[in-house]
Amino acid sequence: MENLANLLLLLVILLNFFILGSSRLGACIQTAALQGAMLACVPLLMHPISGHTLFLAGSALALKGVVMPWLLFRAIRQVRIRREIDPMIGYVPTLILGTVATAGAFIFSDHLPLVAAHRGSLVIPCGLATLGAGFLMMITRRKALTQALGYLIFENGIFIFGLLLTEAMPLMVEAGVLLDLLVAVFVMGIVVNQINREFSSLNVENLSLLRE
Amino acid sequence: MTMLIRLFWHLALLLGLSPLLLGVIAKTKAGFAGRKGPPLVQPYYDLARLFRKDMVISRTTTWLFRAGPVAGLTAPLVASLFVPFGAIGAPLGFDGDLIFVIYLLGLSRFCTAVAALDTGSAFEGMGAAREVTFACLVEPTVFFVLIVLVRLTGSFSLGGLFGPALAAGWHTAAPSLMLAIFCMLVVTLVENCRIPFDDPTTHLELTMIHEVMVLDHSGPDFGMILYGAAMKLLLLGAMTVGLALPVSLGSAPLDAAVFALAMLLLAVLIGVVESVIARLPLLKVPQLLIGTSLLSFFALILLLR
Amino acid sequence: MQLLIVSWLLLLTGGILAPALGRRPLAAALVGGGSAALGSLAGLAMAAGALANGQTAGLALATTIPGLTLSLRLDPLAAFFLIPVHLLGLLGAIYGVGYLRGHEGRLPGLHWLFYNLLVASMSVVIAAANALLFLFAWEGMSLASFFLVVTEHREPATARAGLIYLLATHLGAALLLGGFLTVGAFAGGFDFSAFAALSHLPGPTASLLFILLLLGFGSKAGLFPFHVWLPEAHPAAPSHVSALMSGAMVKTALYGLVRFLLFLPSAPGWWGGTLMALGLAGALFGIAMSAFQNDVKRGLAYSTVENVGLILLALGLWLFCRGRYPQLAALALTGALTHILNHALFKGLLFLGAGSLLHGTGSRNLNRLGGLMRRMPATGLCLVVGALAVTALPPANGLLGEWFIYRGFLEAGVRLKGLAAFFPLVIVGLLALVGGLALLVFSRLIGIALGGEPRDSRTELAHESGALMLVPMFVLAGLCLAGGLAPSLLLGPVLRVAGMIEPPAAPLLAQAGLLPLWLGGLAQGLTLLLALTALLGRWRRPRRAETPAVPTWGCGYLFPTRRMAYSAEGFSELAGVSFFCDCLRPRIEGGRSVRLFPGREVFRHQAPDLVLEAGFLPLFAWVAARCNRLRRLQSGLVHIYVFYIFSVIVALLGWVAVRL
Amino acid sequence: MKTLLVLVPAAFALAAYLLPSDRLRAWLLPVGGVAHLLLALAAVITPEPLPVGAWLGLDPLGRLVLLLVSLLFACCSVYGLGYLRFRQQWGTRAFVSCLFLFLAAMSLSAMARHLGILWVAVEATTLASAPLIYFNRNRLSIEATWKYLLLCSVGIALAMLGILFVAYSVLPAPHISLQLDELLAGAPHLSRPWLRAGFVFLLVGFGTKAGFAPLHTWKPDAYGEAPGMVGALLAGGLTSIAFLALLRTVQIMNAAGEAEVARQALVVMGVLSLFFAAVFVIKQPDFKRLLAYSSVEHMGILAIGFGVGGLAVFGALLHMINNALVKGVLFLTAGNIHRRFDSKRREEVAGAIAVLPISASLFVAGFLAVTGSPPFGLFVSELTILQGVFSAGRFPLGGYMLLMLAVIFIGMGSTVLAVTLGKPSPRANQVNWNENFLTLAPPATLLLLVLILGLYLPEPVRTMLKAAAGTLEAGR
Repeated sequence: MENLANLLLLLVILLNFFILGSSRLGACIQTAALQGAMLACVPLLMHPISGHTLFLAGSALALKGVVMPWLLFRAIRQVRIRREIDPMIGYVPTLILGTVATAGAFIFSDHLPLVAAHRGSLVIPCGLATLGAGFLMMITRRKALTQALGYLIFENGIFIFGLLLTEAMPLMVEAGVLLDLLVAVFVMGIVVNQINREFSSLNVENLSLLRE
Repeated sequence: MTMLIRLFWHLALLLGLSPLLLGVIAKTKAGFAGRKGPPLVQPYYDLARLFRKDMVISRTTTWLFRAGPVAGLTAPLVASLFVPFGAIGAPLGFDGDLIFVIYLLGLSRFCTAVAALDTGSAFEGMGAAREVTFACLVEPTVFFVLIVLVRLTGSFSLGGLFGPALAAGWHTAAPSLMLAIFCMLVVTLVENCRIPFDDPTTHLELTMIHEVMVLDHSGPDFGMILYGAAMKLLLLGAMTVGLALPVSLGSAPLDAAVFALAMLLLAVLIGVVESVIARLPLLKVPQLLIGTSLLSFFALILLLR
Repeated sequence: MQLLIVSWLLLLTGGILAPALGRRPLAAALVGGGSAALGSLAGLAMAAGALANGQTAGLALATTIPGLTLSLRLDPLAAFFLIPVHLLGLLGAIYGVGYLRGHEGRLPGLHWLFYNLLVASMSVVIAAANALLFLFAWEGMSLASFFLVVTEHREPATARAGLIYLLATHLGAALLLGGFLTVGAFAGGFDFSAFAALSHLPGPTASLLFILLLLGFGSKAGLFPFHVWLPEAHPAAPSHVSALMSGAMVKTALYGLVRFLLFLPSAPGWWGGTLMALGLAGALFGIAMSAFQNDVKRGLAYSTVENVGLILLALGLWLFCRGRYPQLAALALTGALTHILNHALFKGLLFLGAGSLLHGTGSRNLNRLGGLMRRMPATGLCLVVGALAVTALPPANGLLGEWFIYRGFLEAGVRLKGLAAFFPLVIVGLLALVGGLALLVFSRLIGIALGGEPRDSRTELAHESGALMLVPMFVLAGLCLAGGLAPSLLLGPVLRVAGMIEPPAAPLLAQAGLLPLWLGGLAQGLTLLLALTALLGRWRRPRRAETPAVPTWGCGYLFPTRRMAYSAEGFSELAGVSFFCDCLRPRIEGGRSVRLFPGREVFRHQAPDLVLEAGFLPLFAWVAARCNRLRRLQSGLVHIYVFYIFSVIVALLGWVAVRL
Repeated sequence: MKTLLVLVPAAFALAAYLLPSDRLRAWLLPVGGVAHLLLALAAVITPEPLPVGAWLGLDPLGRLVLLLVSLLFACCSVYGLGYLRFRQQWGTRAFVSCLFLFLAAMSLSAMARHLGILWVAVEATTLASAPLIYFNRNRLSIEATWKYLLLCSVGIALAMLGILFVAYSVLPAPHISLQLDELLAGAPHLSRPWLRAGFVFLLVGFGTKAGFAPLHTWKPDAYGEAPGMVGALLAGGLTSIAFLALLRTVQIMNAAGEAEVARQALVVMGVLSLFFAAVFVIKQPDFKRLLAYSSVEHMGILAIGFGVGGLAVFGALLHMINNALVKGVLFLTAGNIHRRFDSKRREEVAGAIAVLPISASLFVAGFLAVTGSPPFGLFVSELTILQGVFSAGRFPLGGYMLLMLAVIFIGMGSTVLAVTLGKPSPRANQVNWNENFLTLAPPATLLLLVLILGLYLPEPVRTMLKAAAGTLEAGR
């Protein structure tokens, strides 16, 4: 079971790279959805089946795998854009940075004073790597939509990390967290639409009227 | 009693001698010019005439205008009571009276300047401006000279400054005292609007300083101004003389005679200066005055060294 | 003590009631001005009583605010400084009622609210015995005076003045706050009773405190480089407020300086030296700038800078001689205190007089005035007395203080050995220069404004002010003359305070007590003689009944017009070209027409403050420019902002890891 | 009772959503606000016992924050009535219901005793307030909303990570709980590295929401573009909530004996914030953004106050109240001026005091108050903080604070005076709107409160502050 989980997590990291590397928004969103779905399975592999884990897996699958991607798809369908043109820094450098971040995550997590139970698992490095990928996404992309996507991946990273500590978050709190997440992405979707209506493009450059 | 006697001698010298100095100066100048010149007592006649005349007053003026001559006469009169005439000690004097005396002269200057401005004439305003401006430069000089004496004698009253302590000072600090005398001389010339700084006898108002201020004064007022000016001359002259020869022959009449003689010599000297030196252009005057105050300053340094 | 508190309560209640009365000018003036007058009267009585019996009253209440106790203390020093505050508060209130009549704004009571607050807070500042209470009242004083300065808020000049004043006063307050907090940290409390602990501070700390306090108080007092607000704020404020600010508020800063210097350990020489240097610079700069101002009140403001300079000069000598030459210290202190009192009297008088001119002619510009001695004789008389006092001419009171200052420096010059005596003696010479310039400035003011013909058609219609405005001026003028003719009036309280601060110098002070006999007697004799001579002038009446009145002789110019009269600029031009450096000289634009048939020419003449124009404003501009570069950080690009967050995390994590 | 504090505003939000008429909906605001204020007062005056381990509850700190949030909201709701009357063009349904949700979320976070719930509530405040900023429906406001949403969400996500780290630091203990009391009880056994890392993430996360520099970047945009009353709620209420969340983590650090790290980190943030505020306040052309930077400044002062400890903590808590109240004054009056001149640029607005005498006077008074001039409360609180700093012997820090405060005073002063004094600019009659009771009474009330706090500290407030300071000083 443990190894299976690690395998999934490895895949998650690979998906990070794919997202970082691809320019087609649709593909990115699909990948993010896939990533979410995979993550949804991980708790089942890591923890004994219980109501809590089932709920976690189910809701994660529903939200990260279905609802949120759907929201974003809706957004790009209305906005009618297909690909991210000229990011801040090209795709190859982004990928290199991503690799560096991932490697850093692995090295860093080796030095973390982990509990014996978690030494072998990829959870922490994978979580950190996904976090990094999310950050990288938000920092390097120009489109509001891709930044929202970056936020999604970022959240995935935190989710991964949270897998270690499911019992820290009681069911109700967990529900609240996920609800907040949903609302957040929902509002973001709305705002993206509004931006598109106002600016007729999603480049953040246009979103820099407010400055000193 | 002695106090009263002193006062008597003092006033006698002051009131009697001061116009004569003007006469002497005029005579000297005439002599240099090869003329016979007016009699020595001419200034007395002038004063008497002026005091008898009616006066004409500009209709723009107010009491400020009348206050000018009054202060111009009174202030030097009171001030002179603090200045020893040669060995004849000053009738009045207190610790720190030199400050009072200088500000008293300032009072007369203030009043005459304001009176001049009160006429509203551009020329008299100009004269007032020049008067007060040059005074700014003269006052430091006077103070530096007095400071030299203060430092030398350790006294703070004019009576003490020109007293015997000064005689002793001549042995120790002759050079700075020399400079001080020169500076006092210059001050005397400036304050009494003499060539090379000012020319009372010119007829071009633009070039005058003091005379142009009093253009509109007439009759008794003008008389007061002239008399006050004469007293001022005597006052500053007395300081110069006191600085030059701080000696006493013991008996009052003798001292008085010596002092009178010295004053007359000073008057002649002024006459000579007026005859041999040309009048300075107006804008050169401040430079010369600044130079003088620097000299007096230098005298101070010489003393402190 | 109770009387003082009563006066504060009067001031506060009246101040709060006045605006509550709404748009009823008369009622507001009655309540506001009346309460201000009554309150000040009570305070004045309190101060006089405390000075007379010379003992110290005290009071202390705890508050809920940490460090702050409502502790008051009224020793001779405080009582002495209370006198100008409440005297000018009283007279200013009476004057203000007349001055503001017809010019009330939308809410007439508002002015009185701030006026009363100003008087009350000044009084609290002086009576406070707790540093935080002092600061609290200090800030209240600054704010109240700020609102009074911006009374005519529609003029752009006023807005500028208000800003400059606010900045100056607030920066000063910040420095003071720093100083007080340091004091509190060392003394372990903010009550003056706890400050005895300061007497053995380590040298560097004491010096730091001295600098903080000097700058903090100096910025309010008009210490030389920080005087820039005075010439801006005084013209902007209503005249009775200018009188109060210049006569009393500036003095509270001097009070604070003296009060806190007494807490600090015995001063190293350079403290006094700095004070003297700055004071001298202020005196020279102030009077020189004053000579170039065409705005009457601006000129008076610069003259305040000069007089504060003189006071600080004397205080510097006192500080320098403390403990070394007790007698010198006593002389210098006496000079400073006397001049403080004198300045309050004559500067108050002059500002009220200038206000009366402004009220009568509608202009502060000397070149529009003229011939006002005929049209406003009472105001003119008061102004002349004030001018005599400020130029320290007998028989007015100004000479007394300056006499002590001169005397102190002369004495120092004699006492000190060798070249050390050089500085005091040079200062005496420079004091003489200052005196000469002061004479120039004020003969200019009197002669141009009061003498001659009106230079402007509106000035011809000038009217004399009403009794409400004249009475306070006459009171002040009377006090100025009384101070000159009977100096013991002034010297009595001064010597008591000086004796309190400098006990070792008691004998010399007793001897200095003889001085009034001389100066007073001389002044009396002089006035008598002046009167006599004046009569002598009248005595020989001209035979014809009245002396013929003719036009001034124009030296041959047949039709002299008022345009030909000597102008204010002309009067000080010679001084400017002959011995001021170019930077001080006024800027002159245009007016040089050379063509045969000259067209219209615009002539502009202004004397901006060098320190402000070439010092502070460029400095602020420089800082602003530097800051502008950093504004790019707020680039408006959201992904850059995310990057900030990221880098902060990395930095903090690194820091934590290092500390681990 | 506790639950009512959350449910009542939620119910009002629902009502506002269902209510058809805009006019009636506007009236919901004051009713709800006052009702909540009464509830909050009741909860503060008669404190319920706080059972150990409860997920919701009011400790002294929570009481303080709840009270000031509720007070501010009540004033803003009255103002909102007058405001919405003027702004009818867009429906007010979303606005009003979001306002109430915002209030509910803030009350919840003031009462949360469980880090998870705290996180949920704080995130909820972000989501509820985002639509409020977009009320004016234009390019600038949408941009501001987007930045606010993204940056705060990222920040909050980081806070979540921090919470997880803290939770991890409990391991290998068998039972992990994020309930505050239990955490504090077990604090001495937490694993230091995880705790510290967690604190860093929490500091950055909640710090982004509170607006420490350089995490403050969303602030000027959001405050500048939001309607005045929303600005007031964000600057006065939300920042206090964020600070409350931050103080919870500080509590844990104290209990764990890591107080030193927390304090130093706070001081560093404070110093940075003061610097940035000073830099951006100078020559600031937009008087609402100016207020935003002033808010950054005050976050910095608070951070330094809590970081220095001792007397400064008491001062900082007092300062939190004062800051919230005076921000209300400033934003509400600035809103009035903005509305009348239809501009918030310094070069376009002048002579406001002649056009809107009362608003402009209140604005100036608020400026003086916010820059710490007596007789207003901020003078007292800043003085107390500075006393703490100096008596702790940290003279350089104190001097730095004084310098920055002076610079900020100059910067703000030049803009505020330029806006209020002088001859009214031609735009003065741009909009036919005049100040009325509803838009003047709330800021006047708030200013009065600040004034009272400056002159005299009522005993109950004092005791409340003491108790709150006690909870923070515990474990030091």
